[in-house]
Amino acid sequence: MNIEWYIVLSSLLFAVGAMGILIRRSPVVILLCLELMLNAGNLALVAFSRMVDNQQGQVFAIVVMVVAACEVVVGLGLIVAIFRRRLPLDVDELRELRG
Amino acid sequence: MINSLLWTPLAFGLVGLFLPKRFAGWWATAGAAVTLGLAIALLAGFDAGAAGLQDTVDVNWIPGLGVDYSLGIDGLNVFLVLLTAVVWLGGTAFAAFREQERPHLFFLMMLLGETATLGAFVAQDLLLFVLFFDLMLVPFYFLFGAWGSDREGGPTAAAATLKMIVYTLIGSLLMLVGAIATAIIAAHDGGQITFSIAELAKHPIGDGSQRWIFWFFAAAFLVKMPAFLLHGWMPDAYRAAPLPVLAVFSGVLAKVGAYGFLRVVLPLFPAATVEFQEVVLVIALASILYGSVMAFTQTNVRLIGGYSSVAQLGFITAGIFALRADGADGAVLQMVNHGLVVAPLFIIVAILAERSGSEDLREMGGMAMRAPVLAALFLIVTLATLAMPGSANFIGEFYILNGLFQAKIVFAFVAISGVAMSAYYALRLYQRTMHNRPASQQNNAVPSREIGLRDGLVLAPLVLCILGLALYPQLILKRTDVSAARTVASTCNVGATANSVAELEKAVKSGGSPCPSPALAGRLVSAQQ
Amino acid sequence: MNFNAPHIDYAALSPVIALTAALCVVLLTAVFKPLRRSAPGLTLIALATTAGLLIWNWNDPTSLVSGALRLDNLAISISLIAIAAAAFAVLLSLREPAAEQAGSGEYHALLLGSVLGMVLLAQAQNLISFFVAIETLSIPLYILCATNMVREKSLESGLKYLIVGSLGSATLLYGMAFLYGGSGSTDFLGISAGIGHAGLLGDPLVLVGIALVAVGLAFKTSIAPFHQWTPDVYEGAPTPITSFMAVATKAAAVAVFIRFFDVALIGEAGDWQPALAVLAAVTIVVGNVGALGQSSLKRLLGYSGVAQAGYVLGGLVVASEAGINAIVFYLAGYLFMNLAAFSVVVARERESAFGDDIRAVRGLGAERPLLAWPLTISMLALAGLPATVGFIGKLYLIEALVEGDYTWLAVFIAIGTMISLAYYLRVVAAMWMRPGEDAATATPAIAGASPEADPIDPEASRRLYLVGPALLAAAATVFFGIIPQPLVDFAQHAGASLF
Amino acid sequence: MSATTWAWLVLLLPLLGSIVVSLGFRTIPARVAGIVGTAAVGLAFLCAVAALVNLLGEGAEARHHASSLWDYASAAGLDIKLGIYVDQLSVFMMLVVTGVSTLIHLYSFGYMKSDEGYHRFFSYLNFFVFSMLLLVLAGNFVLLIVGWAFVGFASYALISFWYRRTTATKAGMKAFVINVVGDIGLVLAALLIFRELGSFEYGTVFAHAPEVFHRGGWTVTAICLLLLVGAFAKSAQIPFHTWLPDAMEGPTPVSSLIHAATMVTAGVYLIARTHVLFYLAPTAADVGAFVGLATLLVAGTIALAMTDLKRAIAYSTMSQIGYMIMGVSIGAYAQGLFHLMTHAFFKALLFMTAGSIISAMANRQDIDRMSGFWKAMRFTSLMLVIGGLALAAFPLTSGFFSKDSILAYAEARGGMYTWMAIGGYVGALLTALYTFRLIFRVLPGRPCEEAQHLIDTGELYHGPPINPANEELEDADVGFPGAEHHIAEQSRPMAAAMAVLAFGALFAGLIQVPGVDNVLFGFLEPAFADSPLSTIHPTVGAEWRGLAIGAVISVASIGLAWLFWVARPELPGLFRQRLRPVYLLAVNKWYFDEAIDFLIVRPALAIGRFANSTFERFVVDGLVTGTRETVSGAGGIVRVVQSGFVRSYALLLIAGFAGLGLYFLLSSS
Amino acid sequence: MEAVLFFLAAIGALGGAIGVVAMRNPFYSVLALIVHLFSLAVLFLLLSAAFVAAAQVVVYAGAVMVLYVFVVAYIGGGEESAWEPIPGQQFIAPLLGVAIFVELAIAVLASSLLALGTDGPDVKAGFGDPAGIGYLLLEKFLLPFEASSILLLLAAVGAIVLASRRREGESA
Repeated sequence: MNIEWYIVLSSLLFAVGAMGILIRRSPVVILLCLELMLNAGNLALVAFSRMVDNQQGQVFAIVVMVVAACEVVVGLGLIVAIFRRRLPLDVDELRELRG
Repeated sequence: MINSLLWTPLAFGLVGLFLPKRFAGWWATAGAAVTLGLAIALLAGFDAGAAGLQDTVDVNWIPGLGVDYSLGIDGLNVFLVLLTAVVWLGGTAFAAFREQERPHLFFLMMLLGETATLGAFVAQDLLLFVLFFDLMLVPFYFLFGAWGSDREGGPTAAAATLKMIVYTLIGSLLMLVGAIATAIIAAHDGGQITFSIAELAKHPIGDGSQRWIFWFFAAAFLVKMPAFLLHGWMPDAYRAAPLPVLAVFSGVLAKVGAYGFLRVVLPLFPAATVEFQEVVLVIALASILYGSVMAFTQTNVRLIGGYSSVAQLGFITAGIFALRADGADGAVLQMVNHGLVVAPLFIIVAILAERSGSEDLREMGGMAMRAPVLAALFLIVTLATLAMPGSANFIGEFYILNGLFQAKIVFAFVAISGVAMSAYYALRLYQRTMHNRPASQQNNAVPSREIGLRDGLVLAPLVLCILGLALYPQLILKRTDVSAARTVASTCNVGATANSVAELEKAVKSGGSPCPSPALAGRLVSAQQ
Repeated sequence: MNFNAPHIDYAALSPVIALTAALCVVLLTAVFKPLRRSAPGLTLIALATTAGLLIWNWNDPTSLVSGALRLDNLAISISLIAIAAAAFAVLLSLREPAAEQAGSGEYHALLLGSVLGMVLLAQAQNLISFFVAIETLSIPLYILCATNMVREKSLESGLKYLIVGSLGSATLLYGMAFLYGGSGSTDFLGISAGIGHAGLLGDPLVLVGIALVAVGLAFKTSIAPFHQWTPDVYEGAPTPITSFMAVATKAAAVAVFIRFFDVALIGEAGDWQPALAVLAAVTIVVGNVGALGQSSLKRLLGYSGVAQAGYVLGGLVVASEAGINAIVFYLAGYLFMNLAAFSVVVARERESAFGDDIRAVRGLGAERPLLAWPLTISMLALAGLPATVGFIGKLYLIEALVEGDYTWLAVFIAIGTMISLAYYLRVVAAMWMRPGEDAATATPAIAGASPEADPIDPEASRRLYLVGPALLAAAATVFFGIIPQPLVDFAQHAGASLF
Repeated sequence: MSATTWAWLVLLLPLLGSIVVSLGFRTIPARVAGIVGTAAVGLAFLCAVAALVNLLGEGAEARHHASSLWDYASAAGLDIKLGIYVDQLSVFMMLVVTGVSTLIHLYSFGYMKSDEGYHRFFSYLNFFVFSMLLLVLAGNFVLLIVGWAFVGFASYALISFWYRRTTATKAGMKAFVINVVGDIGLVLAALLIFRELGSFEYGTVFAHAPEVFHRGGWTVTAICLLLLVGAFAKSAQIPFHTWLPDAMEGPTPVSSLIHAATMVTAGVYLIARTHVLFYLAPTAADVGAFVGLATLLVAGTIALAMTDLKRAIAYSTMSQIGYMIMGVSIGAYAQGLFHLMTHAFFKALLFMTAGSIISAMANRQDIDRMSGFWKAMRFTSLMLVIGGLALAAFPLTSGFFSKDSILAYAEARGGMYTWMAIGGYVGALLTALYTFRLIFRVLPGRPCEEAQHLIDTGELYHGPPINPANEELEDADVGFPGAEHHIAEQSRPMAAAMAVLAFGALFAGLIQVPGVDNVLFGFLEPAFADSPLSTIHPTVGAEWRGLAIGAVISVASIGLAWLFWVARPELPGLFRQRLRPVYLLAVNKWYFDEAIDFLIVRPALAIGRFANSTFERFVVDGLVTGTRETVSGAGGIVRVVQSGFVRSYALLLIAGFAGLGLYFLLSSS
Repeated sequence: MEAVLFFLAAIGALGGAIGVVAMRNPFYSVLALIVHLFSLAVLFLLLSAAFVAAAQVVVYAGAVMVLYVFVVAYIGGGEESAWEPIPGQQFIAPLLGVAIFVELAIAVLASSLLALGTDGPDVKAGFGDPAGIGYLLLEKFLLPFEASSILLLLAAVGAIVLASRRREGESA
């Protein structure tokens, strides 16, 4: 199977994820979309590592997973904090800061 | 020597911060006086014959950037330094005689301003010049903004000042770029990068680069003067400024622009200078005419002073861009004269305003009745302002006109019409304030007192300077001649190294076309006899 | 397959190790009640040690841990800037409500974590360590921004920063993937070699990769149009954190920006230089005009930060040693100018009821000269007026730009500076040319936030840990404006390490 | 001591006087100030005499010396020294100026007694004398310009001496500005001379002019025309004359000194001084001559219609100067100067009498109100008559010889100049007519109220203090114009001064009687030897013929005047109706003021208003506000985009990436 | 065979992704993500990255997703309304999505990198197995490895700071 296919697929996923961030308003879902984008990156990394025949890409992918996990943790923490603060869980409602 | 001259004011200002409030003013005045003493000493040690820089200081300041801390005086700036010292002493003393709120800060800023201005005059390194040029703005920003007067129906002092600062910085920031560009372009074919004006003048950069860099510098200087169309900041700022400060500001700072042309533009961008001579001359003439017309339609006394300065600076610019030795001589002389005239003018305006409680011509009048001495001083100042023949101002204008006349006769004819108008607006100012009857009874109630001894002490010396120069303008011309001639001669890439008028003329004679012959005609005829 | 452990030069790695250790220690103080109060002190000590270790390594560039890091003067100088910023932040954080809520230990641990990220980032010369470092830098900041949980703005800024930030890192990551694919290597040197070797100079794959990476980095350095998080986050975050972010994040990100573009992608310079130049110009304009009508000082400084980033990017555009010198010099100067300003803002914020509104500094000149002077100096310096480090910095940048034949960008810097005067001097005017306002009129002014308003500390403007930093920074601003040579040398060593 | 040393003294003394008087305005008592002032000028006169004696001691050819104190402003090839030039011409002028000035100082000593600004008056007066002397003694054009401007200023200061009167200040301003225009003419001339000859020194210039210029060349013509501008402005010739009548706002002694005897004749001196150039520029010379003639006729007609005593005399002054200008322009240098001298005598005298009458009229100047002063003030009336006779060129008076010498020269030169001579005679007719119109309306008849009061009480009539020019009440508290000025009958100094002048007016002509003696011309002509025109000499016969014609005309027109204003007083009214347009023209001073106002003043002010209200606001400020608006507008946009929606930030971020990516894709190979 | 697998997995991944974006209810989105992750793991296997695939399943599908589910359960996954406050957002967003996809695709397809067109070289056995990765992590990438552990620690601390109940925290 050509590497191109993988890469194109990953860029498609990347685009989808980005689009999701743009149109979804629930912070949770936005986090999910971020996951999508990171995974797209992972797919590309792994595909490339296969292509150039060295495993650095895979290592990178693993590190990315860790990072993604961290972001998720922090993100969810924030969401909980916001929820506690009885603020709406809708990024569009959070616009005290502007101008 | 020159170092101490430069830093004395600031030093005094800083020390003054630690003195009790009521001494601050006197201390500052003392500082200005000491500076004046140093300046006079500098003049005493000045060798009139030489064209090169004298008692120079040259220290590597930022080797990393090729910036040096190099100072020096020659015929172009020695008297401007003196002028600065004199005018500042006057302004500071005048301010010290009056209650100032937050005196510490006020006088610190005054003296900081003096240091900055002196720095701009004596700096011989392009970047140092730019630095001081910008630095001048800071103290005046505070002085105008914090001690200035808001105008009802008009912008607040702060706003007016902001306008001024932004406006003048537009020029000087472009100038910064221009300066750096000059040095780097020069370095590209010279190796090590240097900002020393003298060095850069030795072999000017390519004509193409000169063109745009010229305008960057011109912008800075023309705004500073201010020249026609670029004077938008002037009316508001002048209305806002506290008068003692305005005296020094209008008396000295405007000259820095004109001086910049002589010190930087002519030697460094000769080709562009020659190329754009007419353009600048047109601007200068426009300033003369416009300034004069505005001056005789104003009713606010400050603005009469302000617009008359526009006209006067126009004359000076025209003199410089006649690109002749006599024009340049006249320009330098006129800078000093105008400074010596405008400063007392604004001080007098301050005194008048105190008496009539207004700065509107229509509110004034009849002052001379009870204040003959004030009237007499004011009269002398007025006559000098309108360049009455017999005053040094006349000699200045005469030299300028002569230069212009021999170089570009048509421009001379236009320029001279400004003289007639100046007669009208200057005399109008004098008459409407001093003569006729008091405008209204309410002002009659404010009796026209004679000026007190203190203000007299401030004014009289300035007026004496005017009279002294009127008797012997040669004092300045003699010392300026060679440097001016050399500067001008550099616009045809000759004589940049000449050290006497004689050498210059040799260089000029050999140096081909549109060169400013330092009035060769004169020499020829005297040869005939 | 036998395991051969990588050679580790512990001397050169010592700063990182020190920071890591300190991080754990500070974290422990959170656990043991008696040690609660000691966190700030420990943090300061840790930072000092790290700084010492860094300086100890001055002037002997070494690659670490099989090329993951490279400790050279550029890295050291940037790290030092970051550490200094952190130290200031620690001082400003004393009695900071945010710190109280988060718990002093956690708060400072996170701060140290972020610093660690920066130190790593400044040294990173491998895609993976690059990515990890930048996340180590960011994630603690996401948290710290939100730590003042009483205030809605704080949380909001945290969330915004997190979302947009992660989006940025995702983009960055994707770009890295492409570059990795193009070059087959994750080491910077390997990348530039690989690209050249595969004959992919100017290949769409690589170029789009560059675009993606550029976007990611531009986001971190808040280059327009990727700057929009900056004002919001700066305003929402606890002020000490803002001051830290404003300087340190920018510095670290710029460091890796330099390293990545001037080492890994130097071959493509011809392609990315113009693009970055345009971005710089846009940033300068956007930042400066954006700051014009702002009434919140933090927000104003945020926009000004954007503009400054634009200036700095200019130094990167020319891809020359002079450019890097200029950048390092400017960042160093920026450290002082900015911190002087922020220290005053913090002081006033705690003292007056106006928070960080510009009205909080009205009449400061008369009432609190010790605070007014630092703020004045920093404003004048940021505006690039002479006798301050700001002037020399601009001078340095412009010189580099003109030398690199980007004079038009230099003109943009000049124009931007003019615009910036309008808002910097507005602050100065407020201090010296307006009478002070009494707080009584203020409470309604920020009524919206009144329930969550931070406690007022009337003593704030006399607290040494607030006034001290302000004065110190201001003094440095003026000192290096008059005697810049030491800083110039500093910068030149940094620049020399890449070329 | 050499002539030049004396000359320097002449220059110095009035200056000293002025300084002393002005510095001591608080300490020195008024009388002393007056004495100091008068003495200074008197001594100056003696020194001038000494200089003359000195000069006469030398051969006619050697009678010119230059001397300079120091380099005034010599740089870049300009040679401007503080130097004087003494020759017959300047000595002659020196004598006239100092002489007449001494007398007028004497007169003022009495006349101004009650006036507040006594010190100020004398310091100004002395300063004027100094400036006038500087003007005539200057050794180069720059210094000439300086003197030129100084007298202009002195005249301004003295015109607006009573500066509480708006009319006075206005008049002063007018005079000053017009004089500055003249200065500009001179400056330009000087610059042009320097351009061609590279020097400002008289000696050099006049020596080299013939070599450099060829006769009738355009450059030299331009130079001379510019010089003429200066001369006209100063000597109140058309079209620069309008300031002179208004200048009568000044105290009467001022009118008699500056605006009759000395300053206004500076133009004559200038042309005489630069006769070398004028010889090389015949066209310019003719222009001068024609303008002189025109002025003399126009002013004559106006003087006929004036009802203001002083203004009438002022117009007569203009017309008399017209004679001189015409004379020196056509080459009658000595003759012109001769008339200058005699005119100084009788015109000064006339003004003095006018002053005396006016103070008797309590500052009223309207001749319609005057009559019967013969009975009231004998001495004054006598003086008036003497002055009038001399002015009307009554046979054997000074005016008789001087005026006719000019006309005779014109006739002798022939060509169109003959016509000028004829025009001159017409002018003579007018002169006699308006002179005696004044005399016949003031002296004879039943004494008017004021005169009667003087006869009855022997004291001056006191009306309410009003400004004669605009009839408005003056605040007398200020103390000037003084409560009362003196009349010759009651003040010895005034009488003395007038007597001396009267003597001059009667007999000064006798020093230059054709065929009898040749004192003056003999002295002056060597100074003009370098101009071929000075060799033209009418024959004695021709001169006497001219004198005869003059005599007839003068006597006849005096008779005519008698007929008009004594025998048949209704005639003038008749003429007024018949020749209404002519009358209107004359009484409105030929509408010169209106013309200038319309052509110059209004446009200038209009421009000023436009610049102020429109240009400044819309262009200059527009520049500023425009930029500001644009910038802050951009700021607005940025802030709107900063909407606070995190998703829109993300949007922009991705859009930014899309753009950047697109750029890179395009730039990829 | 491989192609079939690829397409099935691809469809799964893509479908999952779209599901995440499209589902109104966060809970369903999470589930969709899980689908996405599993199919991604398959793709990794196809790319002979066994260890990564394993990690994917364990770390994500295991740990992270559980976290998500908890949080969603905690805050209650309310449906989000379709109302769009930002003008033009929902039009521009898809366009941009397409745009970047096109750009990236072009970058890949137009690239002169030949290897892209291949299945990649045949890798020796053990490529991508735990041992290989492990060696890399402990040798070349020791530092990032350690750093990411610190990162995890920090994240944990952060989560505690943010989410833990606290005295002042409750003030509002």
